[in-house]
Amino acid sequence: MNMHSSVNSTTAFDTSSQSDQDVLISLDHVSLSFGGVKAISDISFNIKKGEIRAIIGPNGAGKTSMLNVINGFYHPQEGTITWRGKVRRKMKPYEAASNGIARTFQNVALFKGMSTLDNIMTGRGLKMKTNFFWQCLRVGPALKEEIANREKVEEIIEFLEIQHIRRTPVGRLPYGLQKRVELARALAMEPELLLLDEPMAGMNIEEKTDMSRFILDVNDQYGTTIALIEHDMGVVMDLSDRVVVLDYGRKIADGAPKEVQSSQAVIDAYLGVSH
Amino acid sequence: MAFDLFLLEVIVTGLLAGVMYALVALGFVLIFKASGVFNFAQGVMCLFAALTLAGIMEKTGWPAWVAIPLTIGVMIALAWLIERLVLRHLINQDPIILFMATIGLAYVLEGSGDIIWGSDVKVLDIGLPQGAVDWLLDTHNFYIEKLEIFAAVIAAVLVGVLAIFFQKTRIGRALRAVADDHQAALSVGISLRTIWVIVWSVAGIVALVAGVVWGTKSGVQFSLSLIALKALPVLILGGFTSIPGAIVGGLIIGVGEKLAEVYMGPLVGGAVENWFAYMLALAFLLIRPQGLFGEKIIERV
Amino acid sequence: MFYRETGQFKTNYADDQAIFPIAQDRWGIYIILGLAFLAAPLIMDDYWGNAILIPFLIYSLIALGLNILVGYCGQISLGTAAFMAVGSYASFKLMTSFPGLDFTIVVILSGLMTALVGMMFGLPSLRIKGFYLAVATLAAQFFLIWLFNKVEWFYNYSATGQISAPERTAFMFPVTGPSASVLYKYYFCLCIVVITALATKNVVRGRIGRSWMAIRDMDIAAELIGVRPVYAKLSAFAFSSFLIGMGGALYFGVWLGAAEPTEAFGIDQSFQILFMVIIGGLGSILGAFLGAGFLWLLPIVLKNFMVDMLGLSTAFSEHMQVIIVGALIIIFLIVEPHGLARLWQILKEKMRLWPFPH
Amino acid sequence: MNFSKAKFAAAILAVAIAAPTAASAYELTLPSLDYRTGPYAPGGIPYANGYHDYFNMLNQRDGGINGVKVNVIACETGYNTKKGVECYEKTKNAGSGALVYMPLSTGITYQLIPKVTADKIPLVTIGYGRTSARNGKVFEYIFNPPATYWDGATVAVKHATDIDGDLKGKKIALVYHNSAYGKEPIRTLEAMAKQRGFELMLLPVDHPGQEQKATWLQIRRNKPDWVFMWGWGVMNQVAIKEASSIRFPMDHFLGIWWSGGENDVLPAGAAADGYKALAFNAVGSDFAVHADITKHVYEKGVAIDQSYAARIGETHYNRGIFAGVLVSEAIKNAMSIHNTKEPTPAQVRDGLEALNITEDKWAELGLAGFTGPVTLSCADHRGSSSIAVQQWDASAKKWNIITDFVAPLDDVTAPLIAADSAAYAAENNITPRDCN
Repeated sequence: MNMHSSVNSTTAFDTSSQSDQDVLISLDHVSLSFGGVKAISDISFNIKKGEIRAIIGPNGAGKTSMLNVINGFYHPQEGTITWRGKVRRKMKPYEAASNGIARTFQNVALFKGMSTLDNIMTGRGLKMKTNFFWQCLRVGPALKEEIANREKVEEIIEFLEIQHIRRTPVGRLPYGLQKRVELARALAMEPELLLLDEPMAGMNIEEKTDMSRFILDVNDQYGTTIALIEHDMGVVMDLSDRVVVLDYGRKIADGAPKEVQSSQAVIDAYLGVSH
Repeated sequence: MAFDLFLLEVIVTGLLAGVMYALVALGFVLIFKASGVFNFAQGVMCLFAALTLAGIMEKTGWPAWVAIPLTIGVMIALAWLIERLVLRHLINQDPIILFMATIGLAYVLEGSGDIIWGSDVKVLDIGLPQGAVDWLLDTHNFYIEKLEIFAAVIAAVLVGVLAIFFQKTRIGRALRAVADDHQAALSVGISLRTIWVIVWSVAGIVALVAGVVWGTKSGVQFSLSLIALKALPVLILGGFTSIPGAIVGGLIIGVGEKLAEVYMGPLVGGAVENWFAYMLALAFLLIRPQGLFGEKIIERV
Repeated sequence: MFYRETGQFKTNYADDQAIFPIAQDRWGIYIILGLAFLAAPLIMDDYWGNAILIPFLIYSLIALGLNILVGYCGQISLGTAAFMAVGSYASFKLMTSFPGLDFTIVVILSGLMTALVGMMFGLPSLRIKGFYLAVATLAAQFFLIWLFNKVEWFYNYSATGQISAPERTAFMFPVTGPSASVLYKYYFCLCIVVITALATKNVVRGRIGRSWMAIRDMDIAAELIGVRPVYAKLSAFAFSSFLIGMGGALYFGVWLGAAEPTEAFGIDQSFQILFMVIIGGLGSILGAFLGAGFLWLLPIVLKNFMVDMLGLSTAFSEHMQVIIVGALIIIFLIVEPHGLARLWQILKEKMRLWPFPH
Repeated sequence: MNFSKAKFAAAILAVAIAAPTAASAYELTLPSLDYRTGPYAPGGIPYANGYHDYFNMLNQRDGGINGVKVNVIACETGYNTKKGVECYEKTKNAGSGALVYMPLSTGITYQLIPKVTADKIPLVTIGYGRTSARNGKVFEYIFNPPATYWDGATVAVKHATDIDGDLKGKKIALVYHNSAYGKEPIRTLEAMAKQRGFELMLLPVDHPGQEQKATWLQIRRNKPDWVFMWGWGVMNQVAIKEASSIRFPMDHFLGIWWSGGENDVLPAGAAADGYKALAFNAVGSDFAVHADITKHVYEKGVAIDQSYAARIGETHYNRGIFAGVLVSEAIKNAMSIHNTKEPTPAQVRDGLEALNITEDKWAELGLAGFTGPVTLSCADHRGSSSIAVQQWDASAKKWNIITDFVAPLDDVTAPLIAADSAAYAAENNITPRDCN
């Protein structure tokens, strides 16, 4: 635990020194609605390269919608999204994926009929190029590619300490492990930006500790930028460099964890003060 | 103006044919609504019910008003047996597995119906009106079939009764609850098993109605089980869970295919109505992927 | 004989990813292939060939094709027979238009033709999901059969719309037509089935297979990790139709020798193959073979047993056979809901642990 | 796993799957591809019973044919071509070897034509099958006495002419089962339409044909003078009802012989009164053969379908007897030509080509007035043909033959047959044999 807090404090310290050139993605005046119901209204914020950015807020605040907008699953009616300095046009989810955005899901969205290994290998799909013909034969380039990617996957398996469940169909795994496999699958894509939707929901303390460690390690070792939604304030405060707070689809605070924590608007939102 | 009258005749005939398809589709909808199972055996159940009725009347010479309650009894007993021997052992399984079970069931019913009652054509006459409506044909040269008007009346009554059953009775409300949530239904205090027996009984009785109407039209024999094929596009179009959907879907398919066969058929060599029904349903679904009566799907993750 | 992995260590990923990583499985396959290639000819006569083994192989191939679509990619199809018909008519037109063409090439070209048609009818899958998708393949079923029945060019303007296969050779051996030896026909089908089954196994173990299963298990998540639904679904439709089309060419050319569209490719044929896939086991190569065996061989065994050994009347036996097959389906489901292939897998897992189950 | 148990199971399986082994004593082995199940069972049952009962009667009454016992082997096809092929392969070496095949299905016939030709077993199709097989020079082993669908079409037109006079400017609708069977008469009718100046309207009905509203609406709109029907199964019953509902004159509604069974008209009740169908044999059980069948088969309780006793004499049943007579006479011929008691299939082929059943011969066989003479030859595998029209009397529940047995118009069909059989010969590299 000590190590974690030290990591945390150094990164938190770095936040102030980061410049605008490091912005990976920025959302400007984004609004999204479903048949008249506003899910997100006029939100602007950015995520910088290499940081851990938390999105928090009460239930129904539009957090998951926010992630869905980022990886192209929902298309906002208004506003612009700038990805790596370029304004992004309407993007399909798989395009977002090939642009280096990976994510995990609030309710585990693993491929239930497949083993852990296959689930993670699926995450390598974008890195594999051999055509149908070679795949039928599974010799030459196809086999070489399969083995090269398998090695990569084994690295991740080792990294996340899930060697023992390599061959188990994911449907049979306990919840905590499923979450970990999902993280592994996202990491297999070698993403630039990793979106984590409540990575620790429903976990016990021990599992949460493990998961926090993995998230920090990912950020640290691979330099992956991470945006995460989490309800556990302790975790958020410990992990993140900057926090954005949403409520009823609006941004009510944005800044370093400490600042946000003391913001009156945030306290009101969490205590349920009427608007 | 004779041409327009003929067009009207085609449309009316199509609507009535659609009702006939909807009668078959209703049985599918009932079971799908309550248990999420696509009951492949529904067509064979129509055959089995009609065979039983015709068989009883032929072997014993009893009148329809004795034979029909008896047949209803048989269908209820059958529902009880199906629950007892099949469904009970498959609680909490995936829909695809229950679908497979209904395939097996269809085989069993098909074989046993023929063993019990024989494979020959049976004449089914319980006194339903048949033939053209004479005065319309005489005075306006307009042709409608009495049996089909009768079928429309039956369908209306059936839908009415089912609506009352689902809205006003405790069991009916429980059934609707089951459709939404199995747990919730259990908490109302009705066991899933009872519900299954009831649903399958009702579907059996609906199968009897469809079997009687179609059997009167064509005689009762193996081919009767194939009318399920006519219900398929109706189901897909109307949605598997909606009773009004089955009716409206039936009407659309009926009119569509009759118009296609009469006006387009001669140009391309005829026999287009079967595939036209599916093309029509396909076109509808491409515009509304959730079906006619389904709610718009908002995908979430 | 013990069924164990113990002591079989893999020292590289290539071995670990081998097609049958467990030695006993490998031996089992060798034995079956040995029997199929060496022992079957010993008992081969017209009955075993034309009525039992050749149809079994062809149905296995077609079920394999459908399993890719339904079992691996999760897209329901009720139009299998129509795609078989595409393969059959393609092979008929190729055989009659290019008499010198080797039948192997005819089969492959027929498969490719079917793959194209399959992709066309797969397009709606990009918009319509779940059981509603059945409508697209049903439209194919009824429309294509109507087309083959109506357009005279497809059946070379014969008086009745029947097509019959002329004699053609594969690698110099005649495999179609009435005088082709049943042994050649058998070997021809066996080779095609073995090769395609291996290729299929390879595909489903690789990137493309995983993208199909990802779409099947959770299409949204699949798309979000970079699987393009267009490619995944259409490639599944294409490959599935390719196998079904090849199966159709064999079905018509090698097995039946003559066909008329409404009867040989009716919707009940589509259902029969779907049942084979479901009962055998969705998403399993072995399942395709088990399902084909169950629904093609078992009725014949039952029928012969009741008619020839018990001396029951043919009609009664037929009805009884239908009842028994139906009852067996239900019983298997109650014992093991996920198909025969899963039953086999569970048996193997038990054997692996035997005699210490815990 | 208990190994011996597995072995036992495997043995059972092997026995059960394998074809029956050859019997020791010679028997005249006649496989019968029946269909008593499936959608077309109501048509298949009476025919199969007739065929079985006839040989059963010969065995009981005469001890077989010329003293050699007949062994009819039933095999269930369900009108399904795949099962038909399985039945063929299963039965062709059964007993002393199959002598003749009668598939009672156009689909199965087409499957078997190449197979029986290769195996040299005669295939006899009574009033169905491939019309151009009449050309015995090309189709050595295929026979289609006493009438083909093309013959039926000519007689139907002839009947219409007999009733209405000149057909010029009239309209005839063909309502047909949308399959190879139903499409058979189209070319003949087209040729005759050109020749005689009537208009032909084609109305296909898809299997199974329970819903024909659109078809009959078109008939209502176009008001054809005649409706011909090539239907099978439930399609027949529905069509007859629809015709009567739209008040189409039933005596101008004429079905092919397969649309003329009792099962086709009974479900329609009184509506079917006056409906006509072609026939190549008489109906009813007033023949000596039927008395013999009742006495030697049903009363002894050895019939294949004992419950059928009251229904013998139905149209399709008598067709089964017709088939039985042709086969038994062919076998007798084979025995006398080749001077053997144990004819081979090829010898039976010779017997079929020598078939000459005159009216006297029919009477001698206990079927006086049953049908016209049947005479086949090497070149002509249909032979002499006689077709009548029967009409349904709904109140008496009885078919009545209302015309004489007349010959079809060969001048119409001969060129079509020549063309089609030549095409077949070319496609299959057959050199027509010399019949002199």
